[in-house]
Amino acid sequence: MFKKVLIANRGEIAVRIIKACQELGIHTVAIYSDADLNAPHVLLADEAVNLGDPTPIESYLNIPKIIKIAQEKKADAIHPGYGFLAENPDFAETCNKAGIKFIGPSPEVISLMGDKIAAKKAMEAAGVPVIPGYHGTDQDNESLVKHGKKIGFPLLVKAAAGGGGKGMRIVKTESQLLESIESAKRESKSSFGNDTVFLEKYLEKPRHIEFQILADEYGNVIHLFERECSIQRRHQKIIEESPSPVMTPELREQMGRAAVTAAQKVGYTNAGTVEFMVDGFLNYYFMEMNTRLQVEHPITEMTTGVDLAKWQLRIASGEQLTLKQEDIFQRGHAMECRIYAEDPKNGFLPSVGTILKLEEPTGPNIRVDSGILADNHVSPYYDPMLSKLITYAENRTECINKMTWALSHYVILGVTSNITFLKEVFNNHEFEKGNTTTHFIDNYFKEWTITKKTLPVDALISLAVYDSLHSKKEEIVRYKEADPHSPWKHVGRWRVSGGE
Amino acid sequence: MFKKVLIANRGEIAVRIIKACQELGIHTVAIYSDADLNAPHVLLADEAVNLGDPTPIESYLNIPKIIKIAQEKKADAIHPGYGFLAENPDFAETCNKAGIKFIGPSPEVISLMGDKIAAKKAMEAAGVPVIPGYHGTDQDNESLVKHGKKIGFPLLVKAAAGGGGKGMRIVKTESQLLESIESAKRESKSSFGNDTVFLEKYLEKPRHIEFQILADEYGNVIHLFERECSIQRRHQKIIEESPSPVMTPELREQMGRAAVTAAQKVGYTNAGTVEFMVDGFLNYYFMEMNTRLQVEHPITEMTTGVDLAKWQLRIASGEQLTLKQEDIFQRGHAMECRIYAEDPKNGFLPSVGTILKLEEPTGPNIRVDSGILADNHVSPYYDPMLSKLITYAENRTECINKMTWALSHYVILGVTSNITFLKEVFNNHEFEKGNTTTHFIDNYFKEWTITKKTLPVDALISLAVYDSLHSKKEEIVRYKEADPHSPWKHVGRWRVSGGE
Amino acid sequence: MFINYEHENHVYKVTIERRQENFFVTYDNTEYRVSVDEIQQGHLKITIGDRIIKSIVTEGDKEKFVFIDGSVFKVKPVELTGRTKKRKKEAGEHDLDSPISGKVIQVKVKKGDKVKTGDIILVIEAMKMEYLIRAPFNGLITKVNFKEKDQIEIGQKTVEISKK
Amino acid sequence: MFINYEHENHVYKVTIERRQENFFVTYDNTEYRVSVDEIQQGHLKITIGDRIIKSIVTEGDKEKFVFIDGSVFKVKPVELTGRTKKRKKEAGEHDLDSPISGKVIQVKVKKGDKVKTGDIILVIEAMKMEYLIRAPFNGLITKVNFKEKDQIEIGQKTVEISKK
Repeated sequence: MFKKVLIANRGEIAVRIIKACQELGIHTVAIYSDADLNAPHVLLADEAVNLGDPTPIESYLNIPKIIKIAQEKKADAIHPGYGFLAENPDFAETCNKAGIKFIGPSPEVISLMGDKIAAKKAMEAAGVPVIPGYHGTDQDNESLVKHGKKIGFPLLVKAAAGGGGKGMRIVKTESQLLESIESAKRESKSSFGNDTVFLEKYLEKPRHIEFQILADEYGNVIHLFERECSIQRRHQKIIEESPSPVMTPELREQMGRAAVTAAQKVGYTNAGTVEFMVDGFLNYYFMEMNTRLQVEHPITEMTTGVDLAKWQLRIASGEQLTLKQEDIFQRGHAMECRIYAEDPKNGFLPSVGTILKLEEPTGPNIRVDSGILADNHVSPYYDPMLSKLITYAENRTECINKMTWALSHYVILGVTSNITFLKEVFNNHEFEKGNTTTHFIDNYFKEWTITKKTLPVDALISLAVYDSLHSKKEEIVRYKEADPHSPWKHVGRWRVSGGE
Repeated sequence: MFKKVLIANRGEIAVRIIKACQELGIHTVAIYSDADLNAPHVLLADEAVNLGDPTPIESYLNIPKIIKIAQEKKADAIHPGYGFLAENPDFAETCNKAGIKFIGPSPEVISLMGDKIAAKKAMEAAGVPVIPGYHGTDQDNESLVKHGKKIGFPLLVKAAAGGGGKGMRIVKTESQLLESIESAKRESKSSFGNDTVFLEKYLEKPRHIEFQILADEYGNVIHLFERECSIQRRHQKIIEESPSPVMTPELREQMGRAAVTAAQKVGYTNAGTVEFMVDGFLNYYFMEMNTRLQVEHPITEMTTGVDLAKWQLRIASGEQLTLKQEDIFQRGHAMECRIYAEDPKNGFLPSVGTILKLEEPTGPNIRVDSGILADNHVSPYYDPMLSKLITYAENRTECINKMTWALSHYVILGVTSNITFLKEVFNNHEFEKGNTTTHFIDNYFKEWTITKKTLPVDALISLAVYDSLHSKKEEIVRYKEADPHSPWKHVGRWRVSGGE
Repeated sequence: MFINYEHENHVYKVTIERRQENFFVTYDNTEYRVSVDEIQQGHLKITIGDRIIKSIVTEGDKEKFVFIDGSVFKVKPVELTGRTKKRKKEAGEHDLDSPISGKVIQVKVKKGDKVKTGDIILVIEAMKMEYLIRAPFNGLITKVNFKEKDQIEIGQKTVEISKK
Repeated sequence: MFINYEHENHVYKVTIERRQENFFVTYDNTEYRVSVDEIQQGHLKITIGDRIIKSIVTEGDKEKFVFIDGSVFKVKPVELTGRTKKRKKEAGEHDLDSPISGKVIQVKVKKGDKVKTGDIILVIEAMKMEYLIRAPFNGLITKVNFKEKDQIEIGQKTVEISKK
């Protein structure tokens, strides 16, 4: 096993990996930008090295800086987490050349799967069904528009190098096509340094269902069943669950085998995810393969009892996969919510600010993978995900009940979060019935706004009591001396009225 | 399902039950004594009623008071938790007469199992092996001494109505016998209002292994496998695990069947535990049946995925047990530590004080069932258990690693706890090998004291920095004005030196 | 003590008075007699007869936050006389304000350009996402406040447009 | 600033000085130059070169607590001149002090009784457990400080015994 691992990431995933390492007796090195001075991964790691400038390209995306730190700190491996450099083949290559083990698949596999067009071709060749679309090299706008018209509308424009909804546009009519292609290219260029896009058919009643796989370096590959991740806003997942409410034992068997085949065909190693779209008729199509640990990996951990992060470390250090396919089984039901600093009332715009109060829900089978601490500042530099809330129960209904309870007991003050929104999703009748297509949010929450408009009287009483307790003594005295019926007073450091 | 449940308990178990109720949509009523004004169960429940006087007999043991509150609040059921009134047949009876469902078995079963002598006789009749001993009615000291001599030494003196080590004495030589009988009787009288004791053979290399059962009101009984609870101090469990490191599939099958038979024979309903002693040759003997949810129930929940507290509520409300024996299986390994306010260096004496800082470990498969909040006062009125720390992992080694990590990240300042002691137990080579008899603590930790005697320099730096940051300005000024080489100064509100 | 709280454009007028052990809170002609325990900073346990309110209150630079019954409410300070100070903005003009703090990555217009409703004016990147500022009405660009690579803060006006 | 900390009967002498952004801590003839970030009240992040100390410090009525590297240290205030004030106790005499706060439930001796080493003198109940006070040496009871049902605090002497 490794002696020392550098975690080239931040937020909840860095914390998750540090904990896995520490339990295995591995020394950890965190890296952090100036925006993350007191972030939890910095405080938890055994060592932490400052990267300076918070701009991603100067910090968590800066390959030479990170390699240099790893060498100075004598780390024998680097865990990239997800996002940032996790699916960058150059980074994996540079690690390997520097004699540092990259915890993930080979640069060649990352490269193949990172090119969505090549990936689909490889899968088609392996007999895995793919969605009709254009994945060609004619990348001038005119050709793309032509191909798009041929596929028909609605269609998707997607960054070849993309992921997590970045560089992705849904085009409903011909008139939006050119503008969408341009914008997707621009976003892809700035996020991934590559502006190749592809086009594909948009499916009816589609669900996003993915299979987790683990592959060691000796050819052993297993899958750990499915996750359904259809509940998305802005093409980014916000709620995931396992098992999928639409899955049948036969389909599970089939898709699981397809996922293992896909991994074997490309010589996959370490943890990975094969993403499929499943339509209303339970046809499934290969979408892409994510060559890293997913955000939503905890729900698989809850239902299978397997620790995926630890297996990543074991496999990368050369251990054999001792888990056999027949030993893996799903039990109960797990769900995950992504807690974002964003305003669902306002187009899910990211919000920034300081976490003034933080209280995480606790209880049996409630897991919070958190990337924030009280008094942390949520900066605009990075992804606005604050934490993940995961619940497990004996069945889907109980799991929803537990999630609703947990969301109601999750206190984040100071930054607008999507917690209230998430609660309403879990309260939605169609969600309860498992009618969770990727259009769910658009269908039921398009014009969503917080329903409870008036301030409850208990909130008013609380505010008044708080202000009364925390007003400075002098101010209260000054107030008392004045006319008790005049509102021209100061309360605390707030001006309650003007005029004096 | 019930509409409203009163929880006749405090601490972590009251919190656990309130959460289970709330997830099921049941309204909760907490009760609390004056010593528990801001305890977590009070803050979490939907309603909370004050009991006044913190003396147990005036508060959590006061049957008329509790019944009156339940009636006034229109609770349809009472959950007794464990301890206090949980195994008091009069309480169960009084509930039933008042038309309030007691969440547990019938008063008759509680009564039978509460009388350890009658319980053993019933089990013997049912063909379940029991330990040789004296369970008779000759309760004068002289007869007991005579019976004790017949059984031989070492032997145990146990309160018939006892539990949790109360009213229990181990007697190694004849000369201690009388004194032990007297003291056990006295303790039993004061704790349970009954001074009947019994005597039994003390086994070699004994392990305490118990089976969890669930029984509905329609005759369906299942077991949820074993827990080993051999690690005890003062005859109270401090570490429990599941599965037992000594268990074989055959023995598990046999003992599980014996547990189910035992429950069926006595017409048991709701959750219960059949406790066995297993000796070095894997002979097992029925010890007693606990007619309530156990402290250590979470490790069964972790390994079986079943929520025992919720099933208690479902069964009591008349639902059928839909879980079948063949659907229940163990997966992975779970352990529990009881975090006590006590001083292991000093004979595990309970400690009191105010929780000044509290930080609970978090991470995948780490569960903390806590009965305290920061700023709570730990009073001498009740059991000194503060919380339970539970971990789950794929196997026993990983589970120990996780527990060690979690204990190292559990911050409780202000009250002496057993955390450091527990860490050393997990670090013990015999424990790692699974050589966990009930003599473990006596064998390896008899004269235990904290090994690290000197204050590390990092602690000194931290203290100095803290004092420098938090000393009042005037004091620093006063200090600066004086001779910087004189130690006759005040720092904060501490006198750092005398003499002025 | 008189206090005014503004929430979602509505002002709530409350008075609170402390007499011995209790607080008396008056709102909407109702007086509530409450006893209070501040368990930790901002964590309140407020007892009204048999009922217990559990809430968490904290204050930021510009607002106060209350967590109660699983919901968060953000309350703003009230400036009774300051109300009319802000110039009432033209309809749609708000759409020219940046919805987020981030970096300007593209400016599509210059002073003197004519724009039509829906034209893209400026592209802002924040947290690896793009936000487009579009013309809310037909008009003439009279001022461009940012250039490419500038940092822009939430609420800052990107350009000014005179309606034609 | 000079500070003395007592831990497990050992006194540690430390000085700390603040110069601009840094603190300089001296202990055992070594000076540590550290920079400090108090993340929350008592939660310290102390940087010494490349090394980071993470600790939590808090103070009770009579002692301070440090949590560091998974261990808790309890440190007492030092009274340099007060040291010899306490009369040095007889060997074993400490065993006559109550080890716990609780209730006296039985007093087995009265003034004038002779006791032998190991004799039970008094029974204290706390948290539903019993604690026995036994005679630490042979002697004569000269004073009994408690009667049954009395409340007793940790450290209070139960009886006095003169050695014969």
